[in-house]
Amino acid sequence: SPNSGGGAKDVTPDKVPDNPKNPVTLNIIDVAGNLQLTQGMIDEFVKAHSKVIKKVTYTKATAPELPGKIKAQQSAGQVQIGLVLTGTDGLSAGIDQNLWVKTDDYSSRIGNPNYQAPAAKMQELAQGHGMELVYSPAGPLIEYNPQKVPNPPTTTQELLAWAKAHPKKFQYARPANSGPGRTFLMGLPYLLGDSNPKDPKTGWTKTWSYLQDLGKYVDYYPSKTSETMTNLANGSADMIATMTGWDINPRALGQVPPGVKVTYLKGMHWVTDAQYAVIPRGVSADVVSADIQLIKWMLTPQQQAKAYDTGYFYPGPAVNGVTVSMAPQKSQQVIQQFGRPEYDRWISQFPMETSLPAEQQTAAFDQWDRTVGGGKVHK
Amino acid sequence: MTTLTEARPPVTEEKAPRRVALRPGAWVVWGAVVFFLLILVGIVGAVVVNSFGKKWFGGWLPKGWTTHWYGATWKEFDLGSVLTVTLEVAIAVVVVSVIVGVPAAYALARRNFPGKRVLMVAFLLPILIPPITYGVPLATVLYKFHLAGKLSGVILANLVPAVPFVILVMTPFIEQIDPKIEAAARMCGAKTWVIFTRILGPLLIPGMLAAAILVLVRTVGMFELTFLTAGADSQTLVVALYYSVSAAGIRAQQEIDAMAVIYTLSMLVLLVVALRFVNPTQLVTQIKERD
Amino acid sequence: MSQTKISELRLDHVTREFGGVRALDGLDLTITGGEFVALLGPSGCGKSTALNCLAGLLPLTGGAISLDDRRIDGLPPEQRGFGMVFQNYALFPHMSVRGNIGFGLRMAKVPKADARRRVEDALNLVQLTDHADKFPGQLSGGQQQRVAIARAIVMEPPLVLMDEPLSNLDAKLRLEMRTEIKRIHQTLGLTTVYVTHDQEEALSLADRLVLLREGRVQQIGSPEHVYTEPANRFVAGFMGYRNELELPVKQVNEKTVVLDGLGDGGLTGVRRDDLGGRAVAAIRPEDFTVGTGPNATEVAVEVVEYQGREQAIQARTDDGVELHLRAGTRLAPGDRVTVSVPPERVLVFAAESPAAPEEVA
Amino acid sequence: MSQTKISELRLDHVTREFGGVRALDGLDLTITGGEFVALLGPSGCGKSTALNCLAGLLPLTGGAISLDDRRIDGLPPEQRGFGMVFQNYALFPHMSVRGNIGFGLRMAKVPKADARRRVEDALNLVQLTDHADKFPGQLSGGQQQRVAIARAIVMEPPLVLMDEPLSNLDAKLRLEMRTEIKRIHQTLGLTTVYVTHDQEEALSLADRLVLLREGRVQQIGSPEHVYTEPANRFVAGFMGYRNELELPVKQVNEKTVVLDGLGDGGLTGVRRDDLGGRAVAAIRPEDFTVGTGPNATEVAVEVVEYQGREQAIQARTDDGVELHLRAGTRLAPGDRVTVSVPPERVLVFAAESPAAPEEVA
Amino acid sequence: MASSAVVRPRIALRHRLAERGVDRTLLLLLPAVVFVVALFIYPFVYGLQLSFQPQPGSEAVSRYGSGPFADYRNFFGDAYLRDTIWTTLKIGLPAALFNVLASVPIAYRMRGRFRGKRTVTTILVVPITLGTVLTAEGLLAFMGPTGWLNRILLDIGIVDHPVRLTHNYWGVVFSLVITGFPFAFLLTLSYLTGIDPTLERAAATLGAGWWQRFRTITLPLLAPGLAITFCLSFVLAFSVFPSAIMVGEPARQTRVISIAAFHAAFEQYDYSMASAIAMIMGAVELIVIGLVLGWRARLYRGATGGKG
Ligand SMILES: Nc1ncnc2c1ncn2[C@@H]1O[C@H](COP(=O)(O)OP(=O)(O)OP(=O)(O)O)[C@@H](O)[C@H]1O
Ligand SMILES: Nc1ncnc2c1ncn2[C@@H]1O[C@H](COP(=O)(O)OP(=O)(O)OP(=O)(O)O)[C@@H](O)[C@H]1O
Ligand SMILES: [Mg+2]
Ligand SMILES: [Mg+2]
Repeated sequence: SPNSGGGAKDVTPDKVPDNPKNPVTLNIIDVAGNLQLTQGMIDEFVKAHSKVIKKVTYTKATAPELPGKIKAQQSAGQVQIGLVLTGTDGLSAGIDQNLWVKTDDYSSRIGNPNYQAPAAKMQELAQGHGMELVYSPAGPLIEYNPQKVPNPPTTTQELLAWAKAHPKKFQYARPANSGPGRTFLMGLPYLLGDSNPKDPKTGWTKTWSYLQDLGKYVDYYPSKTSETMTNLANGSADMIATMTGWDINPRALGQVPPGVKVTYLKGMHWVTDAQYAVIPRGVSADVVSADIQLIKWMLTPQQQAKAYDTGYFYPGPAVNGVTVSMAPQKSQQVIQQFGRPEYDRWISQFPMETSLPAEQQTAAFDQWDRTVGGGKVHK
Repeated sequence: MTTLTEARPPVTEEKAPRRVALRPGAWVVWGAVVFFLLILVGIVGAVVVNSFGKKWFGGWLPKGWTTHWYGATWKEFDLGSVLTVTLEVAIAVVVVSVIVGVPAAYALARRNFPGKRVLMVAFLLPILIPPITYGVPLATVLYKFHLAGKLSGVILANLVPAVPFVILVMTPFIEQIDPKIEAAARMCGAKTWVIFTRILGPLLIPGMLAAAILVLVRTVGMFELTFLTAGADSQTLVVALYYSVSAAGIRAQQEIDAMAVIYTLSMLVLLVVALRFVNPTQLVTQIKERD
Repeated sequence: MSQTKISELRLDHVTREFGGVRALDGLDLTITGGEFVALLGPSGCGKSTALNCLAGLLPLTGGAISLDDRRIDGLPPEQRGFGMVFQNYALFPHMSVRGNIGFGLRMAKVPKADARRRVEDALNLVQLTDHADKFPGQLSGGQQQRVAIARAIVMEPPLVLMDEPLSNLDAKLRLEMRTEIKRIHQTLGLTTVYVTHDQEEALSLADRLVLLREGRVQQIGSPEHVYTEPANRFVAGFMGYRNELELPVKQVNEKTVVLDGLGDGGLTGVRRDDLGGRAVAAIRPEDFTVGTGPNATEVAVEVVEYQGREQAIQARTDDGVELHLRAGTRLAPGDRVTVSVPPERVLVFAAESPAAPEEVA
Repeated sequence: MSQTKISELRLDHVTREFGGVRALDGLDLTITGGEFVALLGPSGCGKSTALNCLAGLLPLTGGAISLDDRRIDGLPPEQRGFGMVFQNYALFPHMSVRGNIGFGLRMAKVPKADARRRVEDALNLVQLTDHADKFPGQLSGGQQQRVAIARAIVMEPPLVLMDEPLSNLDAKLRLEMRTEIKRIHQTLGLTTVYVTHDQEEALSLADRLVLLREGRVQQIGSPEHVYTEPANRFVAGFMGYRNELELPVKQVNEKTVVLDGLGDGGLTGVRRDDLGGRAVAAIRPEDFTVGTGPNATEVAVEVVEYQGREQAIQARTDDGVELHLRAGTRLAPGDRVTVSVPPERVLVFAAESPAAPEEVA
Repeated sequence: MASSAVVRPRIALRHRLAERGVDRTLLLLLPAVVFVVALFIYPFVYGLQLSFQPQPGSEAVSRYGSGPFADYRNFFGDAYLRDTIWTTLKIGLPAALFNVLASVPIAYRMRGRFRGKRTVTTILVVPITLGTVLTAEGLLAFMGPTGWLNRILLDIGIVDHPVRLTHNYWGVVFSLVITGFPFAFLLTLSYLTGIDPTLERAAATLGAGWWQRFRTITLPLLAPGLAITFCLSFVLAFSVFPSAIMVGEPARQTRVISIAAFHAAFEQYDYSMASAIAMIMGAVELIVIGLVLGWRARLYRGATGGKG
């Protein structure tokens, strides 16, 4: 059946040695773009612990196809992927299908990471089957071109009014394919005061009708966030949905003019995001052992500081006590130049909400596709 | 010898009026071709320009030029080895699928036998059914026999749609060839294998070339099956490309474009090499057209 | 592939149907090694079909073919090792003339140098040395046909099947090629089955003629036998007895018969069948002589065709019987002449005897 | 398409090259309406090329073709409205026999009923009514060829080009088809250009013969003219003067010449060229008679070929000269006989006169 | 004679089989059949039976119970899903038809010999190498609201607002044409050159103009190849996925059936529903292709050149 780990045989924790008998070759697969933040940590670990890991290979892939691949390997009793770096989507798909090793069994060896409070909440999503590596409060934020929008909206109603006054100039990408898109979607119930922001099917009446109203003035929904950025840059859109990382990093990359501004809407709740390390079931005891050591290493503050990166997943570190000043020189410089001081204020100021569990997210995307993105057909 | 020539006025040196002026139909066709090519240049040009651009916030051209993006993707995905793998996979799939597919197409083209329809459907299905359905169980089978996770798995998996594809493309080609020519070869003592290599082979070259190019394109572009069966060192370009396009996270548009250009260039090299070796117009007709 | 000589090739009731229609209907024929057999018959009578069956290119619908008492009808063509000249040439369009001719030798893994020599010899034989590097598409019809001949002959196969191999050649070349084919046949001791529509060719080349009609054998015999003693009216008609005069029988003797209606004394001829009330007299145009003699009759010349030293004449008796004859002297339409024909040159068949069909189904 | 009759078709120095080689080299020919012109020549001499140029299927490399003083060499084939029987038939493989024959009528938008009738007539003519629904791939060689003939003829085009249209038919059928072609030519008043390698066909059908060699015209004239007075040694050889005896000149008179080396008194013949030291005597095999007479010489019979009423004999004089002759009486190899030939049947050409080439480039 | 009489029945059977097309030639099918059976049939059957085992807790089960057809009933019961068939056909059929039909006249022109033919052929085939990603990116950049095309149109004054050519139906069709046309063209050209030009010449002497020659000779002989070309083009277009998302409007105008399958498989992780959708997809394609191949079976298929 598709929902079992197939022929995967778990190694029991007592079989897992503290150190691998032989140094392992670790195949790491990244389905979240996480390596951008963590590859430095891993490489450093390998350099420092060649007895544990003699070589890492990196594979990059998209999240949706990952479970299929792991399942194929597990059913065949031939698991070759040693560690998976994933976002919440891949994480929960794997939990649903029982693909991941229960990391809780190894909590004594990993120790208790000193997660920041909102990050600790995100760790709960892993249900003991993975370790959170990086964390970001994400969004929803509104990014705009100050030359075209001198007075940015401050509330959802103002946003709607602005969009009406400037048709086709507000954009957000299709939530299923876009971080800012989905953050905007998941943040709206809080902004609008919907009955149950955790239940898109029944609790989001205001959100859905708001999005439908807004949709009247939206030209189209790009299928990639970067396209909204391009449009903002070339002037075919003046205001778009964004989140912290998508604000800082593209400007650092030169995708978006440095002068664009970011604002929030009144009643803002952060919808937090995180990325995890998970171990596929069926790997050998040696690999589990190496994984555990690696994860532990990555959760130390010194390593976590690398997660500031170039603002890609701003701020990035999931544990307490990591400051920008601990980050590599380049990170510090980028954050200095493109970061926004107000973020720290906003992060401490607004409440944090975990993003929806995968199942609800899917339901929300489906609903959005049907009623907002595809709604025009049925009207 | 009086009969040899008859009295006649001297031959006029004026050239006969030749059919040089194109008919309206031709103008329309060539016009459409040119239009298509212009659009094409625009599309490819936009991507290429962007991939070399520093920043492009609207306007005709980017502000500043750089090759940084190529270096970045190359490093990030270790494209050197990815390209090698891609090439190996593509060539292996093309060669095997042609070797397996052409004889089968031959049998289908030349014989009418009971059960042919069923067989045709069986050959059609791998092309019709999306890999979503059979990809995972296929990968399971391949992992079970320790074929997946390396080059062989990627090749085998990609052969599943490739072989039927070759069969389908080649059948009409083989039907076009006069069986008498084969009969003549047999009378010269040629066995089936020789008939394939010496007689049908050369005559089918345009067809095989077309099939090979199309299989190549499909293989290089086949994401699902490759991904499901690839190991860390058997990734192909398309996996990297899809990652950069649709994986979560932020990456520079120019980097995606750079990767797309690399993808296209590598395919283009294969295509041009292929077209150098054989012309997609049949040898036979070519000779006939010489008169 | 056996390059050894054949001692006997036997066709037992070989039958081939196309969608229910029998193109070849129970052909029984035994060919001994070194024989030159010609298949003759009207267009569509099954000659090519017979060759194809022999070659193994068409599966039989019935019957058996054995070579030296070994059944071979199950063998694929390439294992029979016969050579064949196809009626439509079937040259390999992608190979040069040289390549076409050398193909079989390459298949037989004949050493390079040897093969080259044999190809050059064959090219020479068919007078195509100058065209050796052309492709079939660049050759004239006759040149293509010669390539087809060379391709089959260069292999020196124990049995050669030739399907109208000279049909597209001019008279002079045909004569030369005919001589060559005969010479090769004899020097190499090949066995040859040869389809032709040219009687002269058949008569001069073959040891034995096989006459087919609608897939069925009509007569098998030596050229002379078939020529002078056609088995039936059809064979007679086909072998050049162009005048087939259906006349009432006047008097039947043991060997001869007298028919009514041509000349005053009737037409005396050789009896070939049991006769009913009406009979058919078959006479070759060239057996008539202008002038009195046996079976003399007066005719009016209607059509004169120039044919060099001779003329082909179409004439009519006063009774309205049309005659074809040949005359060395100049005649013109309208002339009245007396013609005669020796009785032994007049073959008389029963009117019901199978006729050379107007239409061959 | 002009269905009107042609009054004059003129070929001015028509030339066609294939990669530098002239397949047709300055053909000058004027064909008047209703004429039946036969192109003759050895294989590869450019006959098909000439027809293709006329039909507009091959662009000319040089020269001009005019129809009734209108240049037509720029016109595409479909606008010339000529009919053509292709040497390789070129039947449409996807159409039935009926479909093939009716194709041109459909193109010309002939009313359905009329077209059907004409197709049936044509089918009848070529004796294929029973095969009308078969596809070309299901026909025998001769049947295909007849479809090709019917397809061209059914259109009744003002000019028909036929490229060896009867080459794959048996003698009897060929004779019938020949008669039909002639009849159609006459009743419809068509103009016909006909390629054949069958001399008899050419002689009996054509009003005028054109002899080609390596793309160049050798002689144009009436059948009788070409037959009896070949313009040069090549034409003679091609027209059946199979004996070409190169002998020293003994004595040259105004009209005749005496050559040394055959018989005691030498060989007397008709002088056709200015002569040097050696000359070539061209003699037809059938012009020899067995027995004494003029130019008598004694020969030893070497090869005897059965050819029905006659035999083809290869014999040798005591001087070693090889002779081809025909004999009505039975001879056997080794026999010694005296043969003779009338001087007016011996044509003497200069030895340098163009010979019938062993090899046609 | 005695010995041959014994073996006669066996051989006769062989002949009878040969007459029905069963002979050793069929062995050539073996590798391909083994291949398909070994690597495809099992996975396919697995997927097929999966589609009859609706996933517990899925939407299909909640609506239609856990019967074997729940997923299918769910698909056809939900207009949003059901309509994807129509949407896909609306994109796939015209695109495939256009590609095939457009490639015919161009290939027809390319048959003759002219200078630069090889170059033109190559250039026309090149877009095949672009891949969906470059095509999509290029379309977005070139035909987007601020792309070169719209700039040119605006500068010339043909339009006064940028025309929307991407993120809608047309965007996907363009991308299918750009990648699909060379594909169809390459095949058509190759099939076309297999036809003996003599046949057209023969038709010309019978008074057929170029159009008639094309219609009555070339086209019928090309048709079997065109049928295959169309089938393959159609399959490609019907399974359009990345470009439907990247340059289309994936929630609406270009919500093609593979998006629905993808959604089921990779977002809802409901593999049985995904299998069901994929099977439906295959069935729809099979119907279209079945029609085309059925028509093809009635055409003349055979040698298209040579004597006779
Ligand atoms: N594939 C086929 N399907 C149906 N009928 C066929 C097929 N092939 C041949 N025939 C028929 O079988 C008969 C014999 O054909 P075959 O080719 O043997 O004749 P042939 O004696 O060689 O005649 P020709 O002298 O004209 O070449 C013909 O009437 C022909 O129409
Ligand atoms: N496409 C071509 N390329 C090169 N040479 C050619 C081509 N077509 C014909 N030729 C040559 O031109 C010469 C004349 O050919 P053509 O077909 O006119 O001969 P033909 O007189 O019809 O001979 P046949 O009686 O054998 O049919 C031949 O030597 C032939 O090899
Ligand atoms: Mg035949
Ligand atoms: Mg010719």
